[in-house]
Amino acid sequence: MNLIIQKEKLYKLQSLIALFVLCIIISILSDKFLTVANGWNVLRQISVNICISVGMTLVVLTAGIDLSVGSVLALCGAITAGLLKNGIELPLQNLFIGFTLLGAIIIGLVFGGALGFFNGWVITRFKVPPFVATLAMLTMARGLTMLWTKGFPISNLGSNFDYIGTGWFIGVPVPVWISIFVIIIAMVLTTKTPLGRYIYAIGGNENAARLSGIKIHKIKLIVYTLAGGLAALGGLMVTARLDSAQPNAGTGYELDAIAAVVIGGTSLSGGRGSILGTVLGAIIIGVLNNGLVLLNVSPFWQQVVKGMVILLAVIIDRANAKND
Amino acid sequence: MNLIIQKEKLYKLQSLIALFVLCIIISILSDKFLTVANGWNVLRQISVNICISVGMTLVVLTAGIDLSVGSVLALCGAITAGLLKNGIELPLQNLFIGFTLLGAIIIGLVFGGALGFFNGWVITRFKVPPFVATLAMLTMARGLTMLWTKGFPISNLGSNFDYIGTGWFIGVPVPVWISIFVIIIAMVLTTKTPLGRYIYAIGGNENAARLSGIKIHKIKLIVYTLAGGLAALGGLMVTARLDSAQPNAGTGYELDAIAAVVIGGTSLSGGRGSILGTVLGAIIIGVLNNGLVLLNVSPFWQQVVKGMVILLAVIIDRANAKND
Amino acid sequence: MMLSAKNITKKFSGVTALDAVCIDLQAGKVNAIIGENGAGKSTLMKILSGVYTEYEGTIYLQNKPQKFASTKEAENAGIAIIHQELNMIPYLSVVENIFLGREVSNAFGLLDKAFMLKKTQTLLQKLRLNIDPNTPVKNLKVGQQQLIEIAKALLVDAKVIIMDEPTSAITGAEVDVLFEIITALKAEGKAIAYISHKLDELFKIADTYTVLRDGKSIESGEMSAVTRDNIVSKMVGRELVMIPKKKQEGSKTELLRVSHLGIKHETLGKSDLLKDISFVLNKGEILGIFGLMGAGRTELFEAIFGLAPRKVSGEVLMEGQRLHIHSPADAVKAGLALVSEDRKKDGIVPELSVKQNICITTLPDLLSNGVLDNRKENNLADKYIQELRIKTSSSDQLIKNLSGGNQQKAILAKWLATKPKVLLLDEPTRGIDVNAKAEIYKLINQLAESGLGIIMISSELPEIFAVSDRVIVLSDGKVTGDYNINEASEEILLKAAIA
Amino acid sequence: KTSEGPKKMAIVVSTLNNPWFVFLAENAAAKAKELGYETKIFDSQNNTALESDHFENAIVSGYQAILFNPTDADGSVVNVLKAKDAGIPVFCMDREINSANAATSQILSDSFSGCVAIGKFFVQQLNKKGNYVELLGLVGDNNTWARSKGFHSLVDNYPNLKMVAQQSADFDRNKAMEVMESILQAQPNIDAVFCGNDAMAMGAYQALAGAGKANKVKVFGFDGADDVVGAIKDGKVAATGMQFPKVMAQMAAVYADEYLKGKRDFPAKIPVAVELVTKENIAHYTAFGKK
Ligand SMILES: Nc1ncnc2c1ncn2[C@@H]1O[C@H](COP(=O)(O)OP(=O)(O)OP(=O)(O)O)[C@@H](O)[C@H]1O
Ligand SMILES: Nc1ncnc2c1ncn2[C@@H]1O[C@H](COP(=O)(O)OP(=O)(O)OP(=O)(O)O)[C@@H](O)[C@H]1O
Ligand SMILES: O[C@@H]1[C@H](O)[C@H](O)CO[C@H]1O
Ligand SMILES: [Mg+2]
Ligand SMILES: [Mg+2]
Repeated sequence: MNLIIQKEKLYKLQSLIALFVLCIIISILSDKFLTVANGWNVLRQISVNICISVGMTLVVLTAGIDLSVGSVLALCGAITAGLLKNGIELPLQNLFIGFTLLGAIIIGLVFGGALGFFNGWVITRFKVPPFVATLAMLTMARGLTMLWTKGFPISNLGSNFDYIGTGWFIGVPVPVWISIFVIIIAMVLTTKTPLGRYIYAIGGNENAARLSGIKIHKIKLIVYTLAGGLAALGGLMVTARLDSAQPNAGTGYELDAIAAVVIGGTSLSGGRGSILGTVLGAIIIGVLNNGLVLLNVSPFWQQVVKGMVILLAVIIDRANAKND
Repeated sequence: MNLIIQKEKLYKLQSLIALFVLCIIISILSDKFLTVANGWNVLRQISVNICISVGMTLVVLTAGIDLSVGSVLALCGAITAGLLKNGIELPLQNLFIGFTLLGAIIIGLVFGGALGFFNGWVITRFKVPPFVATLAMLTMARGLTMLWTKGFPISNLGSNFDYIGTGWFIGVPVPVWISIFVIIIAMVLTTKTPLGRYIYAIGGNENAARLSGIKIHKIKLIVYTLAGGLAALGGLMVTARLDSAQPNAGTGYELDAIAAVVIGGTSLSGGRGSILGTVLGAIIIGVLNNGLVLLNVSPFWQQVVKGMVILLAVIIDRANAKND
Repeated sequence: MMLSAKNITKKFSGVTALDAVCIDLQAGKVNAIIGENGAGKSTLMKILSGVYTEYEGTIYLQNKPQKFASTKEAENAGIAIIHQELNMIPYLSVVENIFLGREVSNAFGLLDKAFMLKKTQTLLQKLRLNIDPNTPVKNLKVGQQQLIEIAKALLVDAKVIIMDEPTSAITGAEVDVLFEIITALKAEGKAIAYISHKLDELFKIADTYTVLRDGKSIESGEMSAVTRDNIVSKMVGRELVMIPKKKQEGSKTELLRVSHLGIKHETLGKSDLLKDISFVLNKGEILGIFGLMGAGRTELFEAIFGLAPRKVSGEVLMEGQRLHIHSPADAVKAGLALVSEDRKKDGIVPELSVKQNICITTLPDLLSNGVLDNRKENNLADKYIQELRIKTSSSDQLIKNLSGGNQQKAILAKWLATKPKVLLLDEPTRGIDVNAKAEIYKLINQLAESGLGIIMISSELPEIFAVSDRVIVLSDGKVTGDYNINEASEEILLKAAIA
Repeated sequence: KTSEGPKKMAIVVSTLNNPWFVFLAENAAAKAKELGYETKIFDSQNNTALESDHFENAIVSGYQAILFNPTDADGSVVNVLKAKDAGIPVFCMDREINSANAATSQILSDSFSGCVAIGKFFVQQLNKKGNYVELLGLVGDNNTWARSKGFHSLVDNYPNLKMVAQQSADFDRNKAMEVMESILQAQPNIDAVFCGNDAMAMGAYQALAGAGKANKVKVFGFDGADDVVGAIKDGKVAATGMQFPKVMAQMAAVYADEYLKGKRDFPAKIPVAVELVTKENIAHYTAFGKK
């Protein structure tokens, strides 16, 4: 663990300063900020963004981008919710298939992976730029969500499912456990495995990576599949939290995720960055959202302040980064 | 003119094929498609996207991106509308300043340019990645729009203003004139002026451009300023067309603009592409939106079909592109 | 015979890069592949190493026909290659780059970093490269990166090792180390394919040769049976006349004066990159700058050209006037021009045409009625394409499709168009074949005769002697020698360079 | 001209990204179909410019009437006038446009008055004193403000009712939950939450439940959505303003049909009252309507 963190030192430091300054300012302005309850609050709230952003980090490290995460989240959440609640009826065969909790969850996750795989396939097989391929998926997955839900939320999913979103385990909220788990896996993957090395290599110099015998297409397929699967995981968490799959869930989440990735110091041109940086980026955004509400900043001003803080955070970041 | 078009030949061809195929399919399925009235419809509908996408093309050619265009559009439209309708009251001095139509329009455009300049300044001065700088501006400008409008539309702007959005001039809708004008200027700029050449050079190899004595910062400032100004122009057109400035106008327009740019064959990594390509990209999107409606595709399926068609268009495009 | 390739033909969208080429690589020998820029050497090597999988003809490895579907397959069959271009992942460390694609993992599938680190340290020692294996390679000099490429190839237990211009960015001591290693590899019975434009090296290290010209194999034989002139005429297809430099009395009119120039290191406490550099360049003079890798020569140009403005002290005067240069734009305005050492990174704009690259520095002069005048652009480009004999199908050809030497000439053209007073050349012939080299030397001399002042950095002593009127030597950021070319000898310069 | 081709009605709604409007649109379409029309639903995605495109496209494609849920009271006027000029009648549903004679008839849900009614009940439930939170919808949406103003027009008359936080949650359930969680940190002692729609009411309720405050804090919504009707039954939500999208949609379709058959005298405005739904009268209601 210690070793992993050391490796990432390079990238994380500056965002840490930005986060620190932010926390100090908010805690001076509000005495409610630095409480345990609020801490869990913030962590629980960012857990969905963390899942998505971790997947996004992998994609961005290969110099790609995934705009479809928000819609994939909605679709997979809705699929799991729909299976759980209504099962599948095959009217012709007069057949009804019911799903166990685990079954519905696995299908949701696998479906997310499959959508991600489709992204990767389009990108590698047809050389469609990731921006376009995933933009098309953004649109398609949202349409499919509407078709699947017919535009209505799927609610009351049973008491076991909501544990994923609202439960506690050894004093820590379950979504936080999930995100910790995702973070650790992703950190091991990026820093300790050949796959992780290849992800950095592809983003750093795709040509050189190819010449080194790395199977670019395979790695990219894996990465987009993971991003899709993580978006689906986020979808399960959102759905479980609300005990309801909302057809318009996740709208705009791609921008939040990319913001977390970039604030965390990962370069959009690939090859440079870290999971830990992204996690810090997500925390910065989460603390900011929380702080603005704690301080009861008027909704009109909120967006202005949020934009300015993000800008400042990144400027602090760049100013402290010695070499570009 | 002929010469300009020739210069752009390289890039435009493939998208043209995609557009052609699309038009043929739609006109087989609907006899309303190939009518004069519908033609003007499509052109008028895409004119705002064309203005924005042209600005976006310039930015993308320098290897940048501008996510703020939608919010800048809303803010500048609202500013012009507000000045036109209410003027400015300075309660302390007990002063009221009224604005002529031209005055209000110019201020709106200049404000758009200024917001764009701010983007460029943050990007060049603090080395903030364009994605983040303009993402922050997206948020801030939307917040400012809310503050300026207090969340309410500003309507009934007087009969002269709406001419920009709904008038006809020599048998052609005014917005179409405006977009033709923008396209021609931008084509001359990109293919016939030093500035245009520098834009390509910066996107193609920023280092080499700097070493050749090109003032990178200056060019980028100009480009982002133009993108902001063109977004403001789009804002005027939207506002005039509805005779009303909507606080949430332009939401998501950045993605439409980027889609037009990329479908038109401009590379997101800069240095390659053309205005004409972008125009074709915008037409493809416009025809698609129009066609889906004419064919009575249900709104939920529309999104699915739209995503698929965009994907196909780009795949056709890439398949025909010989190199890269 | 370790490896032989029979009748290899390779076409790139119309261009025939290789036309029924045959080549043999013998075990325990260094086989030189010789040819002009664009002759097809690298293309052939890429076929042998599995980079290009579509071609005609057959490759026999130890007499068995082979068809590699990927670089990995070639590597597994025992073929390692050091590519001509550096293939580094800039943000990954030295270890990570060396083991890229052949990582060692433990039983849990996790990277065995300790093992890889140790192995890397041994390799670096072998190459006498004194760097931290954990530094990102982007922080290394080009020459050091080239050594890392060599290390990568040594890691594989190969039967055939292909070296495509391994010495284009290294000199002196590093080349000696490489040759030691090559000698050891020979003794182990490996077949080595060796490509270089430095003919002297070939005579030193190669046993056999094959000449390629315009994609065809012209001749093969024993290196000991040919002379330098033989080889050159086979490469070029005709005799090459080297015009010796006219020893002229350079004028004594001062053009550029650099006085007490210094650059602080970015990191506090580290010693300065340049220390108190002073020299004078006269009109019509060619000043050579010699030094070993990392001596600070490139930094000197960067300081003069406004690329490191904040850390620079001292002053630069042009014709007696103090210059205030804070950016390359200022430098260009002051009449300076810089041909930088990394063509790909700092020279060409690959997606623009030859014409557009040539015109990029003087666009404001090419306007009519406020817009760019196509005719003026064509005239300017055509003028230089003729004058410098740039080989290109048309001025509208994308510059990235030109051979290295011709790209270099186009870059020179873009600077000549600005009518500079002083031309700064940083390793102007790196990776360029003898013929093109001779042309570039001729050009440099002509330019000087027309009154330009030229400063040329070179790591190749023959080049220094071929063109310079005067030479200064840098070592560790200081001037350690300043000689008239007549008083200098290889020995003197080398001694100053290691001072 | 009506004799040629199929009879077609266009249904243009402000957004389908919200089940309430999906319900409205589908009921309008169903009724029109029942009356023998082909129908198509257009989604304006809360964007008046896109709505404008839809009108233009609907006009050239030969729709004979438009059942319309406007995106904006002012911004949509031009669009309606365009249809009027083309001789196509427009019937507004749920939301108003600010023009007396552009639309043939407007069948409207009265958000302002509905929220006055909710406000009255709110005051009564809180006994005229206490701290409360308001969750606004999208700040750029006019329904947001119609509801907020209706509510405050009444509640602000009671000085002991203090609004301790006012935040936007964009009509979104998840956002409402998160915003409420944060508000609860800053304002642990509140007595009520007033939400601009039912999705936010459900989100707010879940945040309260998560914080163990569901019994102490009363939640008020607006819409009459499925989840909230259930929640009122269970005593989780105190009240909502029931709108009648089905009634409005069907009425619009019937009017359009009558228009095309020759009738011309339609009332310019038909207000459809928003009814206060509480545990008392919940038995009479179902999602988006009366039983
Ligand atoms: N990917 C490519 N597409 C098109 N043409 C190519 C490509 N690669 C090489 N060529 C052409 O093939 C020919 C041979 O190129 P190659 O790189 O093998 O030359 P070389 O002998 O290695 O030259 P140098 O000494 O400059 O390295 C040249 O004319 C070159 O322009
Ligand atoms: N990016 C960098 N990071 C760290 N040190 C650097 C960097 N660039 C240059 N240096 C150091 O600056 C000194 C001078 O480098 P410079 O490039 O001027 O050398 P040079 O004489 O031109 O060598 P070369 O022949 O390799 O170009 C060297 O000690 C080098 O290690
Ligand atoms: O009545 C609808 C719904 O309440 C929706 O939640 C917001 O917009 C209103 O018009
Ligand atoms: Mg080569
Ligand atoms: Mg150098």
